Amino acid sequence: MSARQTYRDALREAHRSALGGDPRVLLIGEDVGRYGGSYAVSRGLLDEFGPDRIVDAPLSELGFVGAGVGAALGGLRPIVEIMTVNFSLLALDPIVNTAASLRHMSGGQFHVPLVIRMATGAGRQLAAQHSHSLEGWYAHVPGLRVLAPATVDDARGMLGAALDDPDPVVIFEHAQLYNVDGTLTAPGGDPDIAHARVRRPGGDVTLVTWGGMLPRTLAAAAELAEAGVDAAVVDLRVLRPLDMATVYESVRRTRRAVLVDESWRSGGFAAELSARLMECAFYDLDAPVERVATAEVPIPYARQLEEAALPQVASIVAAARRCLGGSA
Amino acid sequence: MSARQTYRDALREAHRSALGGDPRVLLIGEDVGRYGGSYAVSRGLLDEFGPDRIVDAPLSELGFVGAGVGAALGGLRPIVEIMTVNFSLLALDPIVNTAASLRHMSGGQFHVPLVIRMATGAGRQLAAQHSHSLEGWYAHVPGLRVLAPATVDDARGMLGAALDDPDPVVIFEHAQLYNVDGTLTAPGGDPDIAHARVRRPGGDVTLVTWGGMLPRTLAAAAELAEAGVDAAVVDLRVLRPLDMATVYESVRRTRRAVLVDESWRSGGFAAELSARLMECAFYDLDAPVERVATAEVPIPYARQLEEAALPQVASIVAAARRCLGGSA
Amino acid sequence: MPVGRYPVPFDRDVAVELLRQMLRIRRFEEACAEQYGLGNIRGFLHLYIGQEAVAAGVVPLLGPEDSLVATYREHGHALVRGVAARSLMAEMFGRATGCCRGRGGSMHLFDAATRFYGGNAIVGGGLPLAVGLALAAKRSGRAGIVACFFGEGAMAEGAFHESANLAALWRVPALFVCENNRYAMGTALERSQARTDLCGHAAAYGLSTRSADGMDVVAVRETAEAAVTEVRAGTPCFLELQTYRFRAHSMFDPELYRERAEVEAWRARGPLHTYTDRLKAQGLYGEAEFLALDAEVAAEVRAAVAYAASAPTEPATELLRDVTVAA
Amino acid sequence: MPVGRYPVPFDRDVAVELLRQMLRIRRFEEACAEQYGLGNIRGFLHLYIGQEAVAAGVVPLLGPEDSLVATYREHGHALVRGVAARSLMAEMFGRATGCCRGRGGSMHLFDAATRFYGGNAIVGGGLPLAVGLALAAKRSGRAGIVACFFGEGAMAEGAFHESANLAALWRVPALFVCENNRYAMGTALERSQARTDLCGHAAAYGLSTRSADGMDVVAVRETAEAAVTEVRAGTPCFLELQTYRFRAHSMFDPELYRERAEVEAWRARGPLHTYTDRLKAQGLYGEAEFLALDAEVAAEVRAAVAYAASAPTEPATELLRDVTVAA
Ligand SMILES: Cc1ncc(C[n+]2csc(CCOP(=O)(O)OP(=O)(O)O)c2C)c(N)n1
Ligand SMILES: Cc1ncc(C[n+]2csc(CCOP(=O)(O)OP(=O)(O)O)c2C)c(N)n1
Ligand SMILES: [Mg+2]
Ligand SMILES: [Mg+2]
Repeated sequence: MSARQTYRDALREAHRSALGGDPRVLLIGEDVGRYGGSYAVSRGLLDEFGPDRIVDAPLSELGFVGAGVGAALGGLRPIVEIMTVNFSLLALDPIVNTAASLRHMSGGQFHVPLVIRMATGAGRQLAAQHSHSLEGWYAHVPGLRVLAPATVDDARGMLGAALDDPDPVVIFEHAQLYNVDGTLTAPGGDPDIAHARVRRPGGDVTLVTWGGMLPRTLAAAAELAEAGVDAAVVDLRVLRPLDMATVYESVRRTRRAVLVDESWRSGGFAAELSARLMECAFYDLDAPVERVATAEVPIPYARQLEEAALPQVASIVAAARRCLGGSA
Repeated sequence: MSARQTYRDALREAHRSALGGDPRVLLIGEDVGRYGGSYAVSRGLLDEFGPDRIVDAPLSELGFVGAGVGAALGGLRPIVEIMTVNFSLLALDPIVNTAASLRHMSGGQFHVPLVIRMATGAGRQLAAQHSHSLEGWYAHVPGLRVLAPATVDDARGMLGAALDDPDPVVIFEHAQLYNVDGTLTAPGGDPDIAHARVRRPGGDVTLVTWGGMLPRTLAAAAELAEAGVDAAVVDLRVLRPLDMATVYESVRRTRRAVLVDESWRSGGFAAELSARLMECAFYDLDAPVERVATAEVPIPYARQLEEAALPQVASIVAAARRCLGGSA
Repeated sequence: MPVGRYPVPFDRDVAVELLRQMLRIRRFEEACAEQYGLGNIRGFLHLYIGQEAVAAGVVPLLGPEDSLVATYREHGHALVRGVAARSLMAEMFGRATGCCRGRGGSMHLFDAATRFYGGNAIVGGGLPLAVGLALAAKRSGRAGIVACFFGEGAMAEGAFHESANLAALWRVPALFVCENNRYAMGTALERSQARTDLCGHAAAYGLSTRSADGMDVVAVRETAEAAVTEVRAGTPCFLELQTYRFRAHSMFDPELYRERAEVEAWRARGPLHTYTDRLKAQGLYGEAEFLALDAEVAAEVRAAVAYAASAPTEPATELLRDVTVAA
Repeated sequence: MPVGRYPVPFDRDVAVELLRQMLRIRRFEEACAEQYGLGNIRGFLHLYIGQEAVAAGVVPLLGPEDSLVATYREHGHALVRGVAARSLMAEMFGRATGCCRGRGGSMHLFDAATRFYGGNAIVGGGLPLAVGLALAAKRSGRAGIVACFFGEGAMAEGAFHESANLAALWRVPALFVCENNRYAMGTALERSQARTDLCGHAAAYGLSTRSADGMDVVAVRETAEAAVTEVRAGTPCFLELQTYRFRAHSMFDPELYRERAEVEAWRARGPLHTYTDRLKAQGLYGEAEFLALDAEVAAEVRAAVAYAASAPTEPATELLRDVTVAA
């Protein structure tokens, strides 16, 4: 268990455990079966579990996500894979208007134990229609739990916990993480789906991020360390319900914070974090909270343009320095 | 022109001018023709302009919104009415992935002069699936302009200006405003689609809002005035691109701000406003910026529950008082 | 108008039960309209009056292991399914003893005990849900099937297309019941579908299809019986029932889009009085019996209204209840 | 394999032009694959190799007033439509002189001059767009029609259903060209559609339908000609062309879902060599001529690559250009 493995392999193991452990679990999605998953997460699972458990769906995002909601209501424990967040725009209605609302609308009679997974994010030169980061939209919706595993531990541990949740859970897997490897700290990974984690303690400034931005935020912290700045890194892990306690605790100590968000700046999820810090940490702050976010442009294809659009190690470091007021 | 008229009538007049003034303009939507518009905005227009200009569409939100994008590309000036924001979840793909992205993806070769109108908001006991306030989602998307007319002047003036914009514009009409009446200050209403407006000057605290929350925010300001608190009210009018200059100007003066937002608190558009104030007015603020937003619950049907969920005059007044630190 | 082409082929109990259910819906909805006028029911209210033969003819064919999915025009389906009238009325009054504790209202009625999965205010929203429920039923090995009701207007939605294909592809026990009342709000079928042959659309997916006169509860029941049998044997089916709503789309509809004469012509074919006349003509049921039945139904509805009117409201402190399990 | 069921019925110029266009696509895409391997093209790259007869057979039937909408597998359509090879290649290299100034890349090629409306990386995304373009063409009184290309996989999307219905209902001059290459990524048609008769689906909306062997450029052109004539007369049409992609779905596809033997069988029917053989057999075209043509095409592609490789990149300071008119 101390062997290194990729995020993708950890996800596949998580699926294998879930499918093996509960006959009600099934995976539904485009090309999850014969193709092996567009990001190869489910490769081999069709052979192992058969077509009743690993269900290839037609190109009908609205239909099979809605069917996933119904299947969950009917007693199954479906994992629905939407190939990428970009296509989830076609399936927002069943997610928001049914899955998230049903428990409340029905006065608590029904609940939807559905897990929806999707790849998210930019950085691979896939251009405007294939590079969205919309987890903030999902995190806006009461009734959903929203997870963003950024580590091998989380890739391994969160799926099972999500399946145990009686309510709908949306899991964002950053497409740039699938090939990243790491070491599991426990055989089943980290099954906590309620709390943020301090990935690096630090006393000078708190960097807050999640998902695909974690590696470069840690890189920025390392670079700052070389310059003598001791940056804490908080990985939110859970975007809804938000664990602000962990964030506050660090920010109260550092009195400065930088939020790193891959979505477009205006109305991105970092805005919520900033507003919360405004509300609860205003008097603890020595400087305004900084956001490092994506430029307000449909993501362009060309490499240098895409890089310029997205948060980079350099822009995180620069924001931290601004926040420290030249004191670093 | 000094006669009072309803927001609905002002909208209808705006359509009539637009249709009369430019043969490329057409209105497409569910029940905009024979039914007369689900909120009666287009009543009478079918008789006046005929079925080639007032086009009843089947229940196919994705299809007719996408067709509106194509029609705009092809040289028409379509106004597409989505009956309510709730159903716009079915049409987000053509709006985000095509309309908003096309100018950039095509390197500036194409542009989409499309206007999309929709009713938004809660407050009429329509429950979870018919009460969304999602304008913040749209305001997140580069390439779109997002308008929220709250007055008769804006209802009358914004549509024509939106049609003159070579890029896609989304107009949110709050369903609770259709019956509200007011007096036009100019025959064509207010055609400015770039700026916020101070609806009420004031020196003690700035209340910022837009759309359906404007009337109750003004009511809160009036109530505060009775208690000796001089509250300014800024009506954003335009959510993207955001005119923060007008907001800053007031907030720098009042040093305190309350943001009133009908959407769910976490990740609502008020979060963006708070984050911007954090970034640019931090040192001018005497107290943390307050948000008054909707409770994190699918909107319930029962009147007392719906009222408890939404921002009310009393909750706005209370927030202003908190912000003033008991000094009022 | 003819009162039915052939004798009612059911035994008397069934024959009377059909009448009773139609009458329950009619009287319940008349009360809803009245209570709406009084301001006790609010929001949107979509009446089913005119379409009673559909719910009365189809729903009793479902057993307790079966599930039901409907739309915002679902009072009738809920009533026939066995959700208590008082629980429905209390919900529409927004009371704590309503079936959804006042959270849902007219468009979002739910009842776990009878597997009544709503209630859905999104046109077409119930269709994929029904496919999923049917998939779960199939996988569980339970005998259950899923009946999904929707209007002809919903067939233009992509949701219909995707759901019909999935149901056929996965061969799930789903019965798609299209209540073709000719209008989607003010849009007549011929202005929303290039081809108005609805069974033709459904057949393109490989669904087994049937069509019947939705104003004739006998035809509805017989046709639905055949369809239900087929669904129980594993074939997803599509059933078109041609019907008409006598009232406006909702309480805000000025009905500019149809002629009074058209409405009158359909009213003449009203499912309730034509069926009553037929039973009487056949000697299956007398006027006195009818009056007794009507009185019984009226009493049920009156009791429901009284119950709702005196039911407690949920305190606002309970607002955040039932958002997620924890909250 | 037979090299065509009957003599090529076109005059020599047309006959050779078809070959030339297929060859241009093939060589251009081979160069794309090579450049991808070298890291000069990045992101997703979907090759059209095997399907050349479709673009070569259909696109030249469109005039300058007509419009074209395609998918992420659109290099061939763009090339045949007349977008310069060097402008396309520069785009894929992400250069400032690419047709979209490097913003679009392989999946989002656009060209205003030739009314080439993309390039769309959302499956089914082009369908409603095409309906709207066709509506605009009809309203303007211009003669133009709109051809929309998409894969058989897209037919499961609600977007297909809604667009087909709207096109038929509004009677807009749209030609829906379904390139049925049997797979959507790894999903075979019979696993995505309960009924695989695609023309049957389209006919359910009232579209006029035709099907042809998409490996035979002669059949494609003749069938498309009839369809285009009908569309020009005002009837929206659906055209199914049965074809096959010889390469993987994209550069990341391990092709676990199909047998090598299947691919080989289809390769034997490759549109380029069977058509070349047929021209030769008919004495319409000789080997020397073919070699000269191939050399000419190769030179065009080489020039395009050279152009792209030396083209300037857009400075990052231009990032925010072309988001809205003002920016
Ligand atoms: C997706 C969506 N679009 C639009 C509406 C508004 N709307 C409510 S009912 C209705 C008409 C539906 O007609 P039909 O499906 O025939 O059912 P009927 O009302 O006739 O029972 C419309 C347009 C909606 N609720 N959902
Ligand atoms: C809405 C949407 N869902 C999924 C995808 C991922 N995807 C890209 S191409 C493709 C297969 C499409 O197959 P088909 O329509 O047959 O076209 P082909 O690739 O065979 O040309 C899929 C699933 C997408 N781009 N858009
Ligand atoms: Mg109807
Ligand atoms: Mg294909």
